[in-house]
Amino acid sequence: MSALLQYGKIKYECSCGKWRTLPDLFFCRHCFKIKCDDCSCREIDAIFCPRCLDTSSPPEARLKKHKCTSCNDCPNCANVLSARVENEKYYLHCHHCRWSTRDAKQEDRESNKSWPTKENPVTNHLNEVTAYMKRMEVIENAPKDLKKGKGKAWSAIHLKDKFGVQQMVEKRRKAMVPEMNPLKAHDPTEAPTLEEEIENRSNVLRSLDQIIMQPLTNSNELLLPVKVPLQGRVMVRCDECERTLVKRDFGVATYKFKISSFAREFIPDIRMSRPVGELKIGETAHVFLSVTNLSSSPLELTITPQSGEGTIKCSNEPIQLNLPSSKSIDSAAGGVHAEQSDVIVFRQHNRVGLRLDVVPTESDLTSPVLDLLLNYKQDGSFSILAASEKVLKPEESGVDRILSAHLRINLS
Amino acid sequence: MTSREVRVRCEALGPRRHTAVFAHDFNKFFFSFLYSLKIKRDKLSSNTQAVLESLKAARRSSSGVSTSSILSVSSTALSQAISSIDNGKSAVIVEVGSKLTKVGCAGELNPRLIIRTEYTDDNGKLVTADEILALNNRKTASKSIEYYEDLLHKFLKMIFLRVLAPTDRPVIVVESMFMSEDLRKAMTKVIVERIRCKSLMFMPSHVCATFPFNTQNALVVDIGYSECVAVPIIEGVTMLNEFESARSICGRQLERRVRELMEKYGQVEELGGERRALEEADWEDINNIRLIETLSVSLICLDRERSEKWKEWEAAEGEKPSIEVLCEENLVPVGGKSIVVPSVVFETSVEIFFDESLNPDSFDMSLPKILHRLVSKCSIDLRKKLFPNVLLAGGVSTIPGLMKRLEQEIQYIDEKNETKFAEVVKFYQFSEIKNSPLFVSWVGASLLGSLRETIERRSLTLDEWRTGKLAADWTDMIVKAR
Amino acid sequence: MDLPIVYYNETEWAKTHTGNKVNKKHAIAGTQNIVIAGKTLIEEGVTIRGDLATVKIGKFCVLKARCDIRPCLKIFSKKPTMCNVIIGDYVYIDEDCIVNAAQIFAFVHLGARAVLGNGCVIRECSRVLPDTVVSPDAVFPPFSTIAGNPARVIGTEPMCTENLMTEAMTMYYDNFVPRQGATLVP
Amino acid sequence: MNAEYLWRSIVESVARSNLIFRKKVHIMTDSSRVSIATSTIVCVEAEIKGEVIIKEGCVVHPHVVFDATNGPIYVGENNIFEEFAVIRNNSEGQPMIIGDSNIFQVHSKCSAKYVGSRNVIGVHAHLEDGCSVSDDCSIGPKCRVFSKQNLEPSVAVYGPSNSHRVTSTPNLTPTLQLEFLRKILPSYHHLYNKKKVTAAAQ
Repeated sequence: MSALLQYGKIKYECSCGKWRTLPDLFFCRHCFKIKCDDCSCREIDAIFCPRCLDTSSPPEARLKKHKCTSCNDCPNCANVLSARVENEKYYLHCHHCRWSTRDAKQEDRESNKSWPTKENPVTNHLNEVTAYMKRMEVIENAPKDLKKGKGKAWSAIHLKDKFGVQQMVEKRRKAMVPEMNPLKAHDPTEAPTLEEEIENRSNVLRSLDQIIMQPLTNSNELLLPVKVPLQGRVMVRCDECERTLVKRDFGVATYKFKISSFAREFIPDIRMSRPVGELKIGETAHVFLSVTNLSSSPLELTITPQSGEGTIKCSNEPIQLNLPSSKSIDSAAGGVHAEQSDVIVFRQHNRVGLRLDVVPTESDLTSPVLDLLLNYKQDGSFSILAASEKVLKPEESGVDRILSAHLRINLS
Repeated sequence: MTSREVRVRCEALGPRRHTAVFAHDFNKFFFSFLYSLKIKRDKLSSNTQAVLESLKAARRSSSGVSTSSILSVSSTALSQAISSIDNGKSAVIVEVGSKLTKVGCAGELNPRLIIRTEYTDDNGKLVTADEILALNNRKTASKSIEYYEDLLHKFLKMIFLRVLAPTDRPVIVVESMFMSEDLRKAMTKVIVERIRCKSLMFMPSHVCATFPFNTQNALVVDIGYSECVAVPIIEGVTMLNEFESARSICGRQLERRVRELMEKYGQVEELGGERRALEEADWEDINNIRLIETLSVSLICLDRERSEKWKEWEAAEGEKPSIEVLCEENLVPVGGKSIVVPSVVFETSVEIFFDESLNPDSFDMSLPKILHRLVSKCSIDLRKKLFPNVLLAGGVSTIPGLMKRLEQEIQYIDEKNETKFAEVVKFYQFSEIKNSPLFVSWVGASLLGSLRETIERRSLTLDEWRTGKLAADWTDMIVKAR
Repeated sequence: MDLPIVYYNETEWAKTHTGNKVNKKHAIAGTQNIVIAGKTLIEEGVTIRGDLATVKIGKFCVLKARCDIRPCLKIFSKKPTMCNVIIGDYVYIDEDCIVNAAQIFAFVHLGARAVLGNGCVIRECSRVLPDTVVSPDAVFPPFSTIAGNPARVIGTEPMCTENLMTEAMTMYYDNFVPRQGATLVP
Repeated sequence: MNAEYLWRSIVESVARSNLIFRKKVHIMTDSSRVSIATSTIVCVEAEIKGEVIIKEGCVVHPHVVFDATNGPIYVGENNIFEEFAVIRNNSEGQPMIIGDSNIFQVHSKCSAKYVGSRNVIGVHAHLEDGCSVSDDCSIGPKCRVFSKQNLEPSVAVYGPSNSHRVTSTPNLTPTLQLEFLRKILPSYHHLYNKKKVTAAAQ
């Protein structure tokens, strides 16, 4: 949706120094910092199938090998395979490339639930190798425990030895170490001849995508429907104080949020209210901005244009504003104060229109960027500290804590 | 772990009924020891309860099991139950190749997801593997390290979050042994610090390739998309100073060769049926449907006699003699016309592995020569052990006929130099899965990943990283030795 | 960028009592089966095939020029039914969009010239980029950015899409002002 | 050579069936020789210019354009033309022949020489002039069949670069959808009947 409101033009600076658009930023109410998706860690709070949107718990997902049993993708063009019925028998059919399970010589089935996929033919062998490696691990770890054990037991060894307890522990430890029947190594075999390998290979070329979707099927076997991989639903957590910033509601298909601290509701949202006219060198051009306060507390803010390197020089001096919160019902002074009338274009309930004069120099024409610094104070309702903490550490979250946001507007 | 401590742990496990079942018999005691190690001490949550039932069901089914075999967990139901308990938080195995990336869960026998090493960033631009892994060679990496770290971060986050919850799982990255130090440090920083995984461990891909075959000595030849690295592994030890690598034997060069042959012999068949050479517009269509990549995946490798015939065919000027062809001409319909792929492309593209003259701009020798030089560098007693145990890994080595041709070429060089290394040339392969070289080193890492204690001991956690320690690496041995 | 003020002349537009503004040069058929929740803008050349099945459109939707809402054909056990189309609130459909979908949930933004296949479902807060072709019976989870032919999920939408869409759509509707007597409401 | 022979035999067979059809439906023909079968439903907003013959059981949604000024268009039975479909005959005098039980989806443009039967022409699909589509084909959305290109039976054209694929599953014939449309459409649209035909002739 940021496309329609063209949020791409205005970038805010996150606490980790990266420049992101406002909708992509979060605000941690505990450490009072702006967080972007790079400096917040993400976790999966639910595993669901993107097609039939049914959730599965982690162990159940692992048993299903993280693939949904009822939704299939077309092996040919990785598109939706929809089920079709013919005399009470189901077969899968792809609308896009009209591949169907009949091409894969699969006869129609009654239940549309679990279509066959190619099993790993070397499962038993690899399971034996796993078991063998586990036994090797137990052997390898045994002496280490012993060494660790002796260190502790040494101090009490004289007492224990008196009653021959140590030999009994040694005997038990020996029983624990399984005897070793080494697994026969998988012996190397003759190289297969070329004819063997390419007999009855279909002359329709198989692309790399089709191969990696089902690596187990060989080139002379037919492609089978591919099961849709499950997806994880993401929960965002601030990396400093490990508090959740954004958590979606129960149920996978909801778009509501149980916990949501978007930066939009804590930082004044600045947008250009009218497109900037054509920039000519030396002439002052007018930039019309609209500042909206979407937070739940009235803000006193000062906007000071910065003229650092590579940014357009703005001739306005810092602008003082105080914006009522969007929720407060008393309609603030509708009129425009006389003394700032040249800067303030319009004033709505929680929105103010500003006009900044900008004088582009030669170097700015290629990438005209206006740099603004925003310092604002809130009425203490931002922080979620317990009331007692607020009293103990006023400077932590109190009224006089000055928040600042640094932003760049691309005027091209 | 004195027995007193174990008894305490059993009582803490759950209601009295459980301890009564477990305590009275020694091997059951050992079994509960293994089981209690994995379950944390806190309350038995609902899904572990379900897992406990499945474990008991599995054990009941194998109740007539003798002491020793209880450890050689052969029945898959039991191993499934075991693996589903102890890998409540199983490791994530990632192998970031220069073309494909394999991701999956430890203990599983094939990767859960094989995707291309590229992604589209938020303004729709396709970020390819060269940019993601640009830190591999600092000379070509023009931008700052942070920029490449961001790309790597986005790519790894996209992989992890699509499949598994990485934050409380150990991560094993299968690396090629010659990954540059910067890329390794960047990857460690991204995985441990930015994605916050529990721990990180690097595994060399060549040793991993030997695990599924459970062999001690093998000549591992990893032919990837960007380079080919051959390393002998004797008695489980990687013989580092006898390694050989070649940049001209890889997927990228194969695609260059396919493109050359298509420019030379490729044709376009118009609707009317007449054929003309390829023009600019056709090349644009070819790039759209990635035809060159599809062709380079469906090549075949001929044996010596046929390749000689093809050489004469190409050398013959003017009218070409007819030649017996294994895979015929292929018509790829695209955009109204169809592109004719002659059989010379399918059959002779792989010759660049065996004939240096075809790669003008590289000094590397051909594949069989490299292997032969590698074996002759080895010490005398090991030479006999190498050629009977060749192991091909990497996506490019799935070309049909490559092993047979390699065997013939090696034996040809053997006679020429009168050395007797290669009387017997055999290959480690899973003949049922033709594509197994594509993910054989991933499977090895996954088998290793299912061993809980070894991973914990060897991997690097966040606080160790904070103290400046780097992930364990084979270069440490050399540094220590000096 | 705030949305510009768009003037329209009253003669070409019809205003219904629930605040919908419908351009007279539309090609809407079967108006009895079309239910619009109110404050929706339907520009000229829009086709809504209410004659085949009922079409429910939420409030504060915007259907730009020449887009086409058609019910989709579903064949359940031998009996074909034209199942009705349900479009949620605050949905923005750009020009030349062909919507054969079964259901488009709230806060969705369909790019220009996008073709939605027969019976596909787009969940909330998703965005379909211009020139995408969504294949039939496709289902896309919430917050997904959909692009390409055949359509794939290539990214995620910002998490606060719901607030953005409500704000944008209300602003779009408020700035859609008849020509004479245009009061200055930026 | 046999393509030419095949084409001529098709034209003769269609001409013969048109003659029989015209005798049966003589009341509907008029000077512009637009003749529509009685059971065909054509909405009034459809624009039909030039010599067009539509046989039994077809359904033509509103705003469909039949432009037969350059050459005649002969349409078979049980076809569905969804709205904004454009059927234009660009060849000089050559007849355009459309078989039966085809579906021309929304905004599909067809100026092919010959369209067989049981085809599905996708949304925004474009059949360039002079191409011929045989039976059981399906042209994907936004796909193109190039001029003078002949498609073998049961070919699917899909994807952004019109890749071809021979399929084994036939298209579903739209018989059920046709009955539904024939029942529904008359109650919502004025039908294109004789009065409109004569009006169009002036």
